[in-house]
Amino acid sequence: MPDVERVQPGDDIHVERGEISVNRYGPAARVNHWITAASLILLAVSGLALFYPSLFFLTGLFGGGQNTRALHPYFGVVLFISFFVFFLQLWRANLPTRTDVKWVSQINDVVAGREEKLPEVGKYNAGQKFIFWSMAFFILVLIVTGVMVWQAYFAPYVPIETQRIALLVHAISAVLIICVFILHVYAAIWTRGTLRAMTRGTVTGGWAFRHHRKWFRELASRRRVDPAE
Amino acid sequence: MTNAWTDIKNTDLVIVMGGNAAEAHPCGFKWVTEAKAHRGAKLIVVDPRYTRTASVADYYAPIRQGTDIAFLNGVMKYCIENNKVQWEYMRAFTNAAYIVKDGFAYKDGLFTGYDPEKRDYDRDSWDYVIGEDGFVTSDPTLQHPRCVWNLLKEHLAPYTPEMVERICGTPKDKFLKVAEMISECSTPTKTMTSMYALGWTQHSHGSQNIRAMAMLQLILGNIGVRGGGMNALRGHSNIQGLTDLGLMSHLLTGYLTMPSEKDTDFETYMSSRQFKPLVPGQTSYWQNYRKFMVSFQKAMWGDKARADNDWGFNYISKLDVPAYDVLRMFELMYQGKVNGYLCQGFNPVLAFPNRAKITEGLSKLKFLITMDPLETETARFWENHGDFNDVDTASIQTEVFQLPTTCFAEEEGSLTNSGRWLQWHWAGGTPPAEAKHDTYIIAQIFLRMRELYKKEGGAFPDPVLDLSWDYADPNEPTPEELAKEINGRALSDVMDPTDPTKVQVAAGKQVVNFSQLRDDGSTMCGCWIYSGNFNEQGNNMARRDNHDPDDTGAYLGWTFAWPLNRRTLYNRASADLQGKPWDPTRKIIEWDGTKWSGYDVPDISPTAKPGEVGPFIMNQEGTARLFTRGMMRDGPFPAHMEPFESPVANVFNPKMRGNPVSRVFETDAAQLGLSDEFPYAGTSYRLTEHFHYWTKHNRVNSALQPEFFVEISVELAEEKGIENGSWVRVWSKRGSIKAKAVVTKRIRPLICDGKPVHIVGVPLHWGFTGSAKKGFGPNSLAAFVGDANIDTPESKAFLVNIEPSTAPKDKELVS
Amino acid sequence: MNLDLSRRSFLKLAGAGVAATSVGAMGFGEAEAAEAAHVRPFKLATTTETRNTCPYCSVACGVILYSKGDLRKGETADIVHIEGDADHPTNRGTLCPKGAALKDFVKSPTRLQYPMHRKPGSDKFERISWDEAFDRMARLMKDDRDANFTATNQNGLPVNRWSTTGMLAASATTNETAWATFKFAKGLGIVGFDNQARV
Amino acid sequence: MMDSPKTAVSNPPVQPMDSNLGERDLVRRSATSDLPPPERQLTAVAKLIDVSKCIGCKACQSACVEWNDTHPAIGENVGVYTNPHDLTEDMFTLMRFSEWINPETDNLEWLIRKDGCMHCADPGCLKACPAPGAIVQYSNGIVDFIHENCIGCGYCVKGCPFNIPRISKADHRAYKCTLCSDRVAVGQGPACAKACPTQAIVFGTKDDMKKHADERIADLKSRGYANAGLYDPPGVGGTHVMYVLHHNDKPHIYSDLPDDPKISGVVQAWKGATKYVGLATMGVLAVGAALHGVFGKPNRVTAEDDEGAEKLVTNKTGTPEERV
Repeated sequence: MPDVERVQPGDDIHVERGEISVNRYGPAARVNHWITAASLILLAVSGLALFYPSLFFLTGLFGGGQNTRALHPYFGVVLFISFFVFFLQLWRANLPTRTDVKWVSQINDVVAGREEKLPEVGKYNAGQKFIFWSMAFFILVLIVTGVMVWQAYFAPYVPIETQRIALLVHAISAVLIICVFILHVYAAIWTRGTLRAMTRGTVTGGWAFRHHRKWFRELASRRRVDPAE
Repeated sequence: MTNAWTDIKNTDLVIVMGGNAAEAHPCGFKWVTEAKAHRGAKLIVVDPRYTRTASVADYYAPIRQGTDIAFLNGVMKYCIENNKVQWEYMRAFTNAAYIVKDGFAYKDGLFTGYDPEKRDYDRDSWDYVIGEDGFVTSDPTLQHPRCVWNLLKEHLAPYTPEMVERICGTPKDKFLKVAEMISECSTPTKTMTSMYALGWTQHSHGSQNIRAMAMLQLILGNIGVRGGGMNALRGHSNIQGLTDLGLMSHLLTGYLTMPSEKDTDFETYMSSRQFKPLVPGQTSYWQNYRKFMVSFQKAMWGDKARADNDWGFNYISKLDVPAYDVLRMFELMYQGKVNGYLCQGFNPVLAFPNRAKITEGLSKLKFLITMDPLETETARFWENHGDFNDVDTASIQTEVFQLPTTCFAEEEGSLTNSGRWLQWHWAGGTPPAEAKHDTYIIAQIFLRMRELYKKEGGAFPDPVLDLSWDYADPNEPTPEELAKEINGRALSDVMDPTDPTKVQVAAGKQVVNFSQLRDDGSTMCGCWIYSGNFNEQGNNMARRDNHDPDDTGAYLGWTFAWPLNRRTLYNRASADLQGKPWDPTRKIIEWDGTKWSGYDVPDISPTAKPGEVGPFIMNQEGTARLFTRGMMRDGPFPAHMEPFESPVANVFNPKMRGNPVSRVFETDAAQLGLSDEFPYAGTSYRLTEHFHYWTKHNRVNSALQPEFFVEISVELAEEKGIENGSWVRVWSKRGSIKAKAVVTKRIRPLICDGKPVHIVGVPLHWGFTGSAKKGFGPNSLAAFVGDANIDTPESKAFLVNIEPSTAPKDKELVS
Repeated sequence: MNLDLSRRSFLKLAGAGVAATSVGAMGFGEAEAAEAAHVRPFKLATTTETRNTCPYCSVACGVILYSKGDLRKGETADIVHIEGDADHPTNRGTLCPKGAALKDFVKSPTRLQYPMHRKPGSDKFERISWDEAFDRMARLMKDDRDANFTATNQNGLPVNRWSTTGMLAASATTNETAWATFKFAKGLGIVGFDNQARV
Repeated sequence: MMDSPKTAVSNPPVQPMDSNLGERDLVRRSATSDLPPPERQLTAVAKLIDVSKCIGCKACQSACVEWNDTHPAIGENVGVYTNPHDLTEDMFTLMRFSEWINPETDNLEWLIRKDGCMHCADPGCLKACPAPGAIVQYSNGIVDFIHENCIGCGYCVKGCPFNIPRISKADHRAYKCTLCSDRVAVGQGPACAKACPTQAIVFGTKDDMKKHADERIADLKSRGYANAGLYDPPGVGGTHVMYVLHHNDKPHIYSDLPDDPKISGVVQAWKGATKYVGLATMGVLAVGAALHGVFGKPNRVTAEDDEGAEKLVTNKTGTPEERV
């Protein structure tokens, strides 16, 4: 098993007029993230519209039921590809570490925001890693089951009983991925100063020091190295 | 049909043999379903294939094609030996008691008088002993060794269940089960109906197949009764009508016959047709032949048919051969002796056997005229379609006219169904583009030819110039005009025979029916048996009263049935010698002491006393014939004959091939295959999804049965390594076709004379025009030989070989 | 299915919630307006009925032609549907797979439209006018009859046979057409004259 | 107002007539929770298919195509009589042929079954359908597709226990037998029942059809079919298309007619539990997060954190100025 990637290319510390800012995500990563996010939201909305009759009116967003039915699977393909690219950039940084276990064991301190009590974490804490891996897992399940019931192209070649199971799994996975999504979004909002990581791409030194001190130290220590080298 | 479709509901047992009613006549078959559901009737199917009729049968027995006579003779033997005979009926209503001349005999599969050179019998000995009084001698006790009954028993002796199994391949137990079920119908209160079609006619011994069943029905007392009869399920909507109207080379209208060269003058012609009774007091209705004939001649040539010219007798062709049937015509064509041909709604390229010969014949014509609502392979016989019609177009010098006609929906008139109902229909649609009615086309060709004869003269123009064509618009006679002409009218006042001072029919009035026809030229009638169809009461064919008192199925108020609106032929036979119905619950007519009356028009003079006049009034005997005298060329009794192409030899005479008196042309004799080279028994048939070669032009039916195929047993498929749904090649001595293979459990090999016989089924609905996939027909394989009496081609039995193959190539794909 | 009901009310709440927050206010209401339940308009309304007989087999089932336009009123009539005649004693409204598809025979793409003529050796049909066709056919037939007619046999007996031109009559034509055809063929002395009954 | 027709043996009207099937006759409507009860109860109708009378002539297919103006493709022969080879959006009914050797008699029986929509009392297609009003059930028992509302998702195909609906590649809508709702609506029976030559297909009120079936079954038993019976599967609440089978003890021999059809448990779970458990889960989580957001204080970066960061960056290195 490869080592966890503690620092990723592009991570760096800048100090301007005493203000410390830390590069967390490059432009490519951010675009990638938002495409993924957008398609996930579109999928959630169109999916819910086709799953809950009381939400069927949401198909209006896509120009009616026929369009929603037609678009949903394409959104899925976009999500899958976009996330796949994202995945390749981040997966090594999201490999589990020993500290993750301790971190999880103190989950109530996490929820309470008593971060000083927690072990120092690297670029990603266990919670973020959980989001990352569950997203990866559900997106995979959803794309596979989704293709099986994609009426226009594939469904006619899949046994009906298989399709029935696929639909059930697809529905359950969809519900769960939406839960993960809610967690992700809420965590990002609750942990102030996080959003700018995906907007500007940088975080404050304080934020890095508070939430990802191990990662921050790593970057700081790198600054000792002579640039000539 | 002796009975009507709607009468079948009155039966107790339906035997479908030599036909496939459920597939070929589904809506008529409804009445079988009715009989089953409401009378508890049973259905027996005897067929080489387990057909869709068999799928709803109570009992199915397989049989090798072409061996029906052996089977039926076996059943007759079984009935006689087990005393399952309607004795009273058989004694009184058949010629069983008549004494037959000495000298008549049957030996080695042949009757006395056979001449192998002429391929014909000297039939002199095939007759009754006639007394000095001119009447037949008989022995009502049936003791006389030479009486028909005893000769029949003798003739049937060899047809044991074992012999039937040996010839037909029908397992003994299955045969006995069928025989037993049939024999139950010998009681006066149980009847069987026979439903047959081309499975019996398309054999070199087709007429005898049908005779055999007719005889069985007579022995069981099932002719003339409700739910009984001999029911020929005619193929086309008006094939009955065209036969009744004599559109055949040996016929005139109403079964009057064409003169032969022996009929040197009118009186000679009459003498051989105006039959005198052979039994005292008998009717012998043909005594009226002259009235019908003269009235017919008046219809043809009007004033030009006069007493002094024998009513234009010499205008009628005199035949030098029994008939210029289609096989003879195409043989002549093939020999280059025919120059012109008209095909009106007919597709010989797919309908006649030995397609290669048919195409070659057509290629030798100067001109071909086709009239049809649809494309036909015949109109395009010169067009190359790769394997589907591999002809050298450029070398074919035939000039072709393809004339578009209207179809049923765009024209008015009557069609005669199998039950002899003449039903009028009305036009509901506008014809496409330049399509014209056949009557218009015929009139135009005729009028223009007549003009040319007026102008130029020519070969014997008289019958052409004198032909009566006095229609309001000669360019297009209307259906009413023609129908009235068929019915007939008085040309001058017709006097009442009982009171010569009274006018029975005033000049110009329609006759009420053929009973008013005269032989003095005072009446005209196109077709005597149809007379009554359109009289002064109006168009009786257009009547639509569908009431049916006591649910007999007669429907006397519905349209018009010939003769005289009679629904069940020979219905006099439904009552016993006292005139009481054999089965009171199934009364048709009854003698009330002074006259006959009941649910149907009596098939006898209404005042003819029961004991005195026999029910079969068209016969000189007044009885039905178990022994036909010399009237059938191939024997007075039905005897087993193999098809010309058979996988096994005739057990009665291994040297005998096919029907010994069938006509075989030299070139065709050379094209008959043997079982060593062609081991499998091929047969042809229709599928319920299609009608002949029409419905392949129709996308719906083409979707229901899209592509040509042949059916073989699982056993044969394994033997030949043929996959279900794969391509096979089937070939006979005359042609080769390619088809998809349908491997089925519905066809099983039969054990005949100790060896297995494999059957190859070839349906007949595909060609190279239309919406369905291009394909072939069984006529590419069938032999150019016909029935001994009527020359119907033997399309139901021929020899083939089969092998796995590849898809046929169409023209586009060729080269 | 109480479960269903409770679930439904639950969903309504949730639905309403989401609607309020997301697009409910954005005027997507019409997305909900579904087509009311209805059946296909009855297609035989205002058609013309004509009683006819199925031209296929000899059961001769009664059929009713339904057309737009009425021939009896001198209009052009376009057949839109054909169905069994329930008043008919034999078929009682039923039809077989052929009869039930009669409309597609009437409307077949391979229905013939115009007289066509194929010259000797040619590989195609060409349009020809009726008039031209009739004159040409009459000429060909008369010439053949005059050239090959057998007026008498060797004994001088008038036999009146024209055997070098034959005719097949259609056993799907009416009796009336058949009678006209009979007069035509037998009048000309055509002996090679048969119909489907022969085969 | 006209009630349901009692027979298919009648000639259609040509004068304009009001349809008696509409919104107010609905008892079920797909993806609709608040369907008002029907204004009136039409007599339940049914089509009875007597397999023992059926001659497999396909008149029903022909009549169906002609009445519904569909255009089934002209295929090819693959060694069977069943044509087209399966139901399609253009072929709502299909004769399925199976050659079965009866083990008791060793006789061949050619079992021919007219396949098509069974018009279940508890329709799986309707249950699965996510589009409001795309599938409806009228009070006479007819289950009909309202194509304008169909979104082409194909859920009805998964919901159907008989594998009947087909989705058109052309317009992405679901098609199946309508029981000729347009004919029934003006007092006519279905085209197939009218055409059926042997009247193996009959149509009328469901009660009459059951009575008729009893007669047929008695006749079949008298002919030795001890297990003859009526196929009106309770698993789907009964159907408005029923069969008389000579071997009702083993429906599967008739080209895989389900022995005991019911809406698949998987579909039930998908359309049942999953829906509300799923909504609950998402709801709880969302609410939980909201509450946490409201009552728990947000996780803010403190001054200490900034200093800590400062130290880390400066102490170990020279002054920021030098760096730049």
